[in-house]
Formats: sequence, C-alpha cells, structure tokens
Amino acid sequence: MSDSEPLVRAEGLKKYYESETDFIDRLLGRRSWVKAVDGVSLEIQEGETLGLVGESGCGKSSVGRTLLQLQEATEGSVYYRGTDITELSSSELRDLRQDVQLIFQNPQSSLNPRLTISDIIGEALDIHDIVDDKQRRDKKIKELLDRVGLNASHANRYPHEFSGGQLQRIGIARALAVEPDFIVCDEPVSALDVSVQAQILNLLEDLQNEFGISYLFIAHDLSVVEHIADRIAVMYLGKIVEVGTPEELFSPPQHPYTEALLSAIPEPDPKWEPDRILLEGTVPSPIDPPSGCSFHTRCPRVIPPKDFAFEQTEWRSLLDLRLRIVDRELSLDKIAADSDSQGMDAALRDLFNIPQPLSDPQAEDILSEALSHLEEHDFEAAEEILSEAFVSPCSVHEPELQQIEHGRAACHLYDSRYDDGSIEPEVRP
Amino acid sequence: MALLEVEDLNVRFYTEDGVVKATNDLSYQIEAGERFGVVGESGAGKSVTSLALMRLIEEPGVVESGEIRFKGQNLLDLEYEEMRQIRGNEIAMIFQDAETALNPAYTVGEQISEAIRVHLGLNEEAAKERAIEKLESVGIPDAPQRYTDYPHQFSGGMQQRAVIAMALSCDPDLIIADEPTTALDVTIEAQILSLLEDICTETDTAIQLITHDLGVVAEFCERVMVMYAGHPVEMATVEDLYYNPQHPYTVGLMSSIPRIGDNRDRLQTIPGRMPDLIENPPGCNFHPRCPYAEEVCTRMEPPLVDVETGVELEEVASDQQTAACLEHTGDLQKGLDYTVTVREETSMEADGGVTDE
Amino acid sequence: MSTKSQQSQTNRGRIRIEGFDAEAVEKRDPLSAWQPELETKEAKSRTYYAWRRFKRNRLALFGAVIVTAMVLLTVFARPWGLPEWIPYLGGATVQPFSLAAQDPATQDILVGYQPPTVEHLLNWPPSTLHIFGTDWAGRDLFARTIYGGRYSLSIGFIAVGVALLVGVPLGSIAGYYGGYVDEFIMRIVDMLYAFPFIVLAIAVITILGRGYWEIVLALIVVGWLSYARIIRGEILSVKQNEYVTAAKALGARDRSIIIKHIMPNAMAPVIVQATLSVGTVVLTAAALGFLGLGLSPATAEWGVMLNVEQDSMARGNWWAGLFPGLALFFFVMAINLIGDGVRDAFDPQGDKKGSGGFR
Amino acid sequence: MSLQRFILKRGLITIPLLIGVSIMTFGMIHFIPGDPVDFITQFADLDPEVEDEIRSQYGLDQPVYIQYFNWMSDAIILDFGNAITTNRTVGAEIGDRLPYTLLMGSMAFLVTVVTAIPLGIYAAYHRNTRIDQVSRVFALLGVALPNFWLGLILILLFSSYLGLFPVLPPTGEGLLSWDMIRYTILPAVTIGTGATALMMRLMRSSMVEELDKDYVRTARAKGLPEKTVIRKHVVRNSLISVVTVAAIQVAFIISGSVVVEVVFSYPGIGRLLVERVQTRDFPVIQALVLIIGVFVIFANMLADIIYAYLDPRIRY
Repeated sequence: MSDSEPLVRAEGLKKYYESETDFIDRLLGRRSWVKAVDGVSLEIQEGETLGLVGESGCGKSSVGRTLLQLQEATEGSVYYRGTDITELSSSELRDLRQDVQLIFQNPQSSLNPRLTISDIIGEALDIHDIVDDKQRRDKKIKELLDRVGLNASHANRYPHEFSGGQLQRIGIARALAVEPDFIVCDEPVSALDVSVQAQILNLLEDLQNEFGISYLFIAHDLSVVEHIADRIAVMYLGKIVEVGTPEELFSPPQHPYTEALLSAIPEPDPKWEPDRILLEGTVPSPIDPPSGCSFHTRCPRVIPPKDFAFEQTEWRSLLDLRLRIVDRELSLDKIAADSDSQGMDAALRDLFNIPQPLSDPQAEDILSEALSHLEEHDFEAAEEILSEAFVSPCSVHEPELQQIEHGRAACHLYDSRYDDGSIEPEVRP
Repeated sequence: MALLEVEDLNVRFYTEDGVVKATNDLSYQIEAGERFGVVGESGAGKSVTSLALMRLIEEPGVVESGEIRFKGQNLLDLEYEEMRQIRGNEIAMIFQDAETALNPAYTVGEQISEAIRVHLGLNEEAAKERAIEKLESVGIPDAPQRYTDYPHQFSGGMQQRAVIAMALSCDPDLIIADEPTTALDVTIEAQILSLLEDICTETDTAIQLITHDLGVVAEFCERVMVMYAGHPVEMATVEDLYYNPQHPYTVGLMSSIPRIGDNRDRLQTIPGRMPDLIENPPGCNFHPRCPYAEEVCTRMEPPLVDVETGVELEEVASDQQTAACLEHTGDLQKGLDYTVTVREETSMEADGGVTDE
Repeated sequence: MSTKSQQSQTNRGRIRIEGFDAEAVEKRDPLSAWQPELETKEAKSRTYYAWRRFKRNRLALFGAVIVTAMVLLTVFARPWGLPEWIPYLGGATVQPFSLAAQDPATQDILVGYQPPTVEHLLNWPPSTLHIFGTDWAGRDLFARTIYGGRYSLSIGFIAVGVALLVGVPLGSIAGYYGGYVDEFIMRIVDMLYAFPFIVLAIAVITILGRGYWEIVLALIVVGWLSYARIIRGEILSVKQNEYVTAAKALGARDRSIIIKHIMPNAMAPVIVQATLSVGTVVLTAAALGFLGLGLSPATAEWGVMLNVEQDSMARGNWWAGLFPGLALFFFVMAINLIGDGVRDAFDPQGDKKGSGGFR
Repeated sequence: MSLQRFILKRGLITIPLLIGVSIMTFGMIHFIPGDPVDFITQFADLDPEVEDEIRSQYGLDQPVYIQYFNWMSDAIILDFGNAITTNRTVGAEIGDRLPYTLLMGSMAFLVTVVTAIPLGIYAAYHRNTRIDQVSRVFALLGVALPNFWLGLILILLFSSYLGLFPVLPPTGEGLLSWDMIRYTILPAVTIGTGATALMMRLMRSSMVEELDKDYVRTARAKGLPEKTVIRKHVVRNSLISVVTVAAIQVAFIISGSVVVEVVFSYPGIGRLLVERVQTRDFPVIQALVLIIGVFVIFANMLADIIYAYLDPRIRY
C-alpha cells in the first residue's frame, strides 16, 4: 500500500437504522437499532478495486451507500481525496456527485421506465452542465453508449425493450457520463446470467484501465470478486473480519469465517473433493449481535476456555447446547419421549454429539449438573451453570482487525494473548 | 425402463406477442435414484420443463405434444384424479422461493401433514407425528415446537428446509427441485445441498435439479442436460460435460464462469443474448452467438446425437454423451476449435471434437 | 488487476477452457438474416402500449363513445351564451345550436304527465314533440334530460379536477418528505375519512348552504382525500426504486426528482381513481339534488328531477323518473367502463399472465 | 408483535382520531357565517336581552374551548341537548330512529355478504370465462345504478304493480315485527345492490391475486384435491383481506341509507339527518354526524383487529 492519502478512506463508519418500532415503543422510549454497519474502516487507492464480500444482511450495501453519502453515517467519517465528505453542505455534496458514482444490482429498477435511454444518460450530463449545446449532448450520449458496447442508434428507446445485460450497460453509461473517479458497484452482476455477467465484468475492467476509475465492488459471490478485485474485504454482521489481496485471503491462515465462506462455494469441477466446513445455524440478528466476536455463535474454531482441556469438536458441541439453552429452543418433552428410556442426559448428549464423558473430568461434572437441571426443565439454572463455567475470549472480547501472516484479520486465533483461552488480556506474557 | 422418460416434449405459450416455444422436442431419461441436473440461463425453458412434468402448466401454456412416462405410464394421458394421486406422492417438487411457496396463513406443520393425510390416509395424529419426523430429518432443531410455527417465524434457510420436508413427506420416487438454493446465501446453500445429497443416498430418491449454477451441478449431479432456447443441446455425465464439453454453448458457458484460483485476468464471454423464444434464429438456434458457426448452421437444425458415433439415439444410455451440434454429424467444415486444460494434470485435447481427428 | 499467484491451496480452478472466441462473432458479418427483436422493432414507450391496450378494449371504447356523446348532447342541448359580466361580449351566443326543441323551463300545465307514445314519435306536430313525455308541469322531459346533463357533468368534471389539484400535491408532499408533514396531512385525511362520503358532503352543505358552487366545493372537500391517500402510497413505493437513488447519486435536486422520476411513475392509479371518481361524484351530486340539498327544485338537474317526481313515479307515471335516471345510469356506467379500461391499460394483468409460469 | 399489543396500539391511534372527529363536528357550527343564536331562534326578532339569555343558556358566551369541553363532556354521556325543531331531547329523537337504521343496515350487510362473497369466488375461479363476464356486468350495474333511482323503480315494480311489499311503512308495529322486516327488505336490497357490486369486485380481485400465489402452486404440486386447494389455500387467504373491505362496507351502507331512507320514507337516522339539515336543526345534525363518525372509526378498528387476528404474521 502506498503512503499517500488514499482516494477514499472510511474511518470507524457506523450506520444504524432504527428497527421497525411502533409509536408505543417510542412513547416508552424503547428503541432498538439495526446495526447494519458497525465500525468499518477501509481505504481505496486511486485506480484500485476493493471487493466487499458478505452474505445478505451483513451491511455491505449500506457501506457503499454511506461512502457515497446517499445515507448519512451514524458515526465515523469518510474522506474523499482528504476531505471529510460527511461534513459537506448539500450543494457541495451535489458537486461531489460528479466524482463519485453508483452502479446498481437490479438493472430493471435502476432505470426510470418512462424515460428514454438518451434522457436517462442526458440527465447526468444536464445536472452537472457537462455539455452546453444539444448537438454536443447527443454526440456525448452516443459516445457513451458506444463505449459500453451498445448500439448508439438505440438512444431513443425505452428501458423495457432491453435485456438485463444491456440495461446494466446503460446503468454503467449513466455513471460514466459525469466522468467519475470512484464508482461503487453494488452487486452489479448478481441479477445477470453467467455469460452476460462475464461481459459486464470485462467491461468494468476495461473502463478501469482506460479511465483509471477506482471501484468498490460489492458482491456476495467470492468467485466473482476474486476476478475483479485487487483487494478483498470480507464482512460479517456489520464488521470487516478480514482484508487482503485475493492470494492472501485464499491462503491460510484465514479468518474462520472466510475459510467457511470459501469452502461453501461450489466449484464447477465434478472431481474436486471439497473439504467442506458447514456452518451451523443462520446469521444472528443485527439488532442484537452476539457479544465478543459476533461470529463465535457459528465459528467452528472458537477458542476453548482456559481451564479445561477440550477437543475442538467437543467444545463446539457444548457451545451449541449452551446457545440452544439460552434461546430456550429445546422441546425437552419430545426428547424425553424419544430417548428410549436411556435418560435425558444421554439423549441430549446424543442430540448434540457430546461424548460421554467429556475428556476433561472437571468439565464433565459441570455438564452433568447442568443436564440434570434440564431434566427438571430448569433452563435458567442450566444456563447459569454453563455460562459461568465455560467462558471463551471469543464471547467476551471483540477482536480487532490486525496484521496476520497474510493480510489482516479480526480473530483472536491470531492474537497470542488468547492462545491459552484466557479472558484477561491485561496479563500479558 | 427408466424411472422417468420424457419424449419429444413441446410446450407452447400462446401470448399476445406471439407463440413462445418454451421447450422443443425435449427428450431425456432419469433413472431411479439418479441425480439429474438441468442447466441453462434464464429463459432457456428449464422451469417449464419441471412444471410440465407435474402437469402444472397454466394458461396460456399448453403441452402441445410429446410424452412424459413415469414408471412406464404416460402422465399426459392420466385423468386429473390419477395425476393428483401422483403429485406430492410419487413426484414431489421443491420451489425456488420457499418464502412464497409456503402459505403464510397456516402453520408449517399443517402444510406438511395435509399432504400426508391426503396421500397416505393417516389420521391427524399420525400425520403430525410423521411431519415432525420429516422436519427433524431435514435438520430443523426442536421440530415438535417448530411444527406449530408459522412460515414467517422461520429464517430463509429454515423455510427451504421445511419445503424440502414437505417434498419428502410421502417418500416420493422423484423430486423436482427448481433452483432450490438460488435465493440462499452460500453457507446456507452448502447446508441445503448436503442435506439433499444425504436424502438421496439414504432413500434412493431420484432428483431432477434445475439450476443456472454450474458449480452446484458439478457438486450435486451425476448427469446433466444443458438447455438453450428451449432445446436440449448437450447431455452427459458431469465428468464428461465439465472435462470434455461437446457443444459450443456448453463450451461458452464453461469458459465464462469465474473460477476461484484459475489465474485468468479476463473472463471469456458469450456474445449477444438468448433469443426470446418467439422468433428463434433459423437452423441452429445458437448460431448467431457461436464462434464456430458456418453457413450450414443457418440451414440445418442439429439433432441431438451421440458425440462418438454421430447417430441420433432412440434411447440414451446413462453414460453416453450426446450433443446437438452439426460438428458431430459431420456437417461442419472447420470444426470446433477449443482446448480444455486441467492444471497439474495432463492436458486433455478436445480439439475439434473427439470423433473427427 | 494484480497478477494472481500460481499456487492456490484450494486446488480450485483446475479446468481451463480456451478458444471460445467471442470477438470473432462480433467482428464477422451475421450469418443469417435473423436479428434479435430489438433491432427489428420500433421504439415505443410504455404509454404507447397502454394506449394500444386501451384501444383494443371494446368495452372501454364503448364507454368513451357514450361519454363523448353525452358531453356533445349537453353542450348542444341549448344555445350557450357568455356570462353577462364579461365586458362587451357578455351575453353573446357562443354555441347557437339547439338539439332540444323546447326550452326545458317552458311549462304547459295542460299537457302535464303526457306519456311518451309511438304516436308522438311518428306524428310530427312541432308543438307536441315530447318523445320522453312531459313532467307534472308539462315541461318537455327530453329537453330537461339533455339539458340537465350540464349540471351533473360539469359538477363531476370540475369537482374531480380541483380535488386532484388539492389531493395530489398534498399527498405527494406527505409521501416524499414523510415525517411530521406526512403525519399531519394523513391524520387530517384519516379524520375526514371517518365520515361516509355523502354524510361529509351533507355536513359541508349544511355549513355552506345550497347552490351550484357550494355542491362543487362540498364534493372537493370529500374528493381530495382518496387522491392524497393513493398518491402517497404510490410515492412511498416508487421511492424505493433504485432509479430514484440513481438520480440522487447524480446530484439531482428534490424538485426534479419528484417531477421527473416519481410523479410520472406514481400517477397511473391516481388517474384510474380520478376517472372512476367522476362517476361517484356525479352520483353524489345527483343524490344531494334528490335529497333536496342540491339545486333549487325547478332546476333541470337529474337528481332534482327525480326528487320532484318520486311520488308520481310510485303512482305509475313511470316515464317521469325513468329518463333522468337512465341518463345518470348510462353516464356512470360509461365512466366506469373507461375507468376499468384505463386500469387494465396501465396494469396489464393480461400481459403478465401471458408469460405466466414461463421462465 | 402480539395481538394484545396490536390492539393496544390500534386503540391508542383511535383516541386522537376520535378527538379530531369530535372537534370537527363541534366546529361545524362555528364555520357557519352568522350568529349561532340566530339558528337557535330560527331567526326570530328578539330583544337583545332575550338573545343574551339564550346565549348564556346555551353557553355561547363562554370561550370556544370551554364550549367544546362542555359539549364534549355532555356528548360522552349521550346528552346532546334539545332539538330545536321539536324541542325533544336529541338523544330521544335519535334513539327513536337508530334501531330502524341498524335493522336496515344489518339486513343490507347480510345481503351483501351472502351474495358478494360466493359470487366473487365463483367469478375469480372462472376468470375470463362467460360466467366472469356476466358477473362483471352485474358489478357494473350495481356500481352505476343510482340507489335512489333503483329504489324508486323497485317501489314502482314490487310495491305499486306487483303489490308484494307495502308502499308505506307500517305504523305501530314493533321493530322486529314481520311487517317491519318485510318493509325493510326493499330498502335493504337497494343498498345491498351497490354494496354487493363493490364487495364482489374486491372479493374477485383479491381471490385472483391469491390464485396466482406460489403457495397455491405448491398446494397443487402436493397433490391436494382441487377443492381443498381452493377452499383452504385460496378462499381463506382472500377472505382475510376482505375483512378490511367489510369496514368500507359499513361506511358505504351508511351513505346508502341516508339516501334510501328518504326514498322509502323509512324512519331511520338517515332521513332524520336530511330532514334536520333542511330545517337547520344543528344539535341533531351535530349529534348524528358525530355518532356516524365514531361508528365508522370503531368499525374500522374492529376490522383491523379481526384482520390482525386472522393473519398470523400480525398475530405472532
């Protein structure tokens, strides 16, 4: 990375939406926030493409829109060529729109159906007075259409007459009209068929080579991003968990989430034998994200607690049991009925693949006590015992993005302070 | 006799703008327990094929001609009541969008057990028990509790699992899965695919998986059919198709997908777009987009032939590779010119097809 | 793009296919005359398709013919002069034609309740040409009926027009800006909505008193509510479209976004509703006339005529009330046919069904 | 959101609405140009002293907001003062008439629900066939026929010519007597025609929408008998959305009753309203407008709550 000021830099960006509360909640002063973006810092150099990857609802689109100030940031700053654009007045922001642009996911809904193609592209030219007379305007529109690979004679047609790929090209032409230096591409190829997808990706790359535009390329598909991005940032629940060049990102050591995400992508190669990591459960709600590392509820490599000698799988199973107890998502009656007289203890262990006994005798004692509470349907007692005894740094401390062997990752696995599972990082060796 | 035999299926939609030829002389077979993939871009006629199998094509669509033989019986000849007995019972369907496929006004459990009651004649109690069993088998935690939940209380992945449980409820012999994972995130997609795979192996159920994702096919299916503009253009085992594609469209598709770690700077593309199925190009439908097309391609419609012998087959054995390109009937002069290389292994030559040189 | 390193740990991307030369296709001359649809068709806007669908709808055309005919009938019913207050030209006749032989106000008590008969139609004595019969005062019902359309039709079109001018801007402001403005406007709408259409109209009449412009005003007060509601809802959904975000991202001003991107896409349901409303408003105006809360009892307004004749109708003088009622019925029906046609033209369910299930 | 919570919320929204409606009703009289005393005295020439006395008797000498509070606190216990034209209490006047309107309204409502829903379902299921066309024509007739004219024609036909129904309302009979009910049939049908047309259209369109839903295809793919698919998955779901329409019906029927009661000389509150508007009897008009407004608001609230109860997405 160069030392010079990057083209775009975000610092501690946060975007919270008020979740759908009704006025009773507001009356009582109860508000809850969807933490769509929860402290994201990133920088994009001139001429660079930064890929931003994550599953739906992880806040990647919000990052894009906040970077462009189409949404106000709840906290944090965005610097464009060194100026903080969160502080700009609305007329200054309008001027900025000539330098930064946006390409959308859905080509159908991103073009006004009642305007012709030349109206749509012309609007961009008119707003910023890029051309003054009509002839030059028409010529410019034709040039733009030509540049994105469309027949310039189609300028007075309406969007509904074009296919998805062609519409996406029109969207790109509209963004290009103001000659921007930075474009946020928000899932620009997700709605397209593979063959068309490749056309658009190549077009974006050509434009970058020609005009030196920087991209923030948002996508959910790692294989697409890998092809276009110089660096990739992986997001999970509003935070960036790992950043690096594609090579850095795809070679271990990695953040466990990146690892799982990568392994989940099906490879178009029937003889490829995946060593698949299946993540349990679903992404937690961004209204109330888990404490500590927000991935710990699904992470296959959670650091075991300090005082116990656990096998990794054993520990993960135990954690799953605990999470289910916390959510009260266990129909104990049914489990008891199905247990074939082997007892609740054994049935529960069966269900969660917890060995009998655990490899650590001390832990075994605690577990059997908790399970015996469950037998009496006492969820609270069981929860209290388990939560008190088994504490991992992953559920307590929020990891920060730090340099690892390849790139940067936010994971306690690569923080020597937590190697032993201790939760008191103050006590440094 | 294969489990499912589709023969010369033609589906037409009579719309205001003209007649949409959604499938054209479509023929294929699925063996019992086989995992069969149907691949193509949007508008290729994949979903219509699956709806036709269930006889669920609605106005203004019509199955114009052809046969769909399931266990030797032509489904198109059946009385409505007989067909209804097969739906959900012997052939089940999984739809793309689980959220809309579930009725928001009924509990998930009820929607599963109603099919059980109808087809297996079980009483309320027994049907419920079976439904819970099925919910458990698709990995829904705490199934007895979730039985009484409404669809909106399920997450997207869980809804798709529930839809799968619904399809499994009467132990069908064939499941038609129409883009079952397209709406899901990759991590959830991986869960669902591995679940489907387990089910298939355990119960020996055949699956027809419809998708546009070549990765999913490679991972899940044993045999594939590639569709273009309502035509089957290539049919082969996944190994053959991925390592030795024989139709230019397949080649184009394969070379345009972004693959992780393939070190390419630029993706290859297929120029142009799929025709709208109302007015298709003459001859080979793919010729306007095909780099290997010659004048002959605009005149002759290529039949689906065995790529080795160039003969049109009455019945295709499951390990045979067929493609609908004039190259394989010997009508193409210059031949196909592409190479398939597999890194760190010997490079396979597929220059100009296998048969000619 | 950076160059990718050779060793990839995952063993992915092993297969590589080369030689599919897309550029060759783009460079070569087309092999056949076949062209994608886009190349062969002419550019047509969605409005064009909507208009084409409307034209194909025979019922809607039928409605349009009836409405046009009725408008022409009322305009040419009697000569038409400029109002007196206009200097110099005041009182001058603009429209000299007269379709109705008699003046709708000329009384002839002797022929009171003369039923319409074949004789009247075939015999052509100019003095007894009452093809619709006469009312109690011997006034020619044909003249009264076509002349009466002037009241109903003009009230309908004016009230709907002005209500649109009130409702659409208010609803748009509420929908686009949201927040307190939205709350304020929509709460007023909600409150007024608590009163049924005619009850609210009666309440306004109570305050204002009776008369032509009073009725129009009452119907405007009642009428703007639905437009405000509809346009607000539409704007809320149109606002979600990415082309609005795109315009913002380009730096467009709010005013231009509303005028150029939001309104054109939100107006269709309002236009449909407005068309249908003409019928409702005409009915309500006639109902007010019927209740004796509209124009004066001597006026040839349809509702008033029915009010005056209701007892004699029950006594068997059926023609006395048949024709004004029929006129009202045909007009409202025609308006509804047009409204349905406009709705189908804008929201082509048929088209969606056309490719339904096909993908 | 739980149902209780929904009801609480819906109830809370209703309060400002009720207040607003009451203020508007109260304000009505103050919008009228002129002195309120003149309306009370029917423009009689009186001594200024007598006028002042009347003014203080009606509280008109107090500030407007005090007048409102007085009027409102009386209105809550249904005390609307005396009617000007008859000098009876407004409560008694309305109390006499209200049951008749309720009888006619509920009969009209019944007619509507019983005919509109099956017809709408039938038309939607056979959409784009002849049956659908016929139902469309019927709906069009229902919407376009002016109800007062329809009433006149029905009287002409069924009462005058065929003599099936009495021409004049029975006197001295109880509300639920056979004569009264028989007399109510024609007005109820008159109102019901328009309401049926409206509801049938809505039922049809909501059912057509349901028929296109993915879960209907799922139900068919499950192999459920067509009857079950329609009854369980289509009709039930479309009925849920029709509940809201029923609230619109209430307002529609009230509107209709105002006009139709005049046609049939029916002794309900609609006719009372029209009569008193003509004689400018403001206490009665105000009371009626307020009662109707409150009634509609509660009908809407009830419909929303029933909807929430039926739709599990709100219930849970």
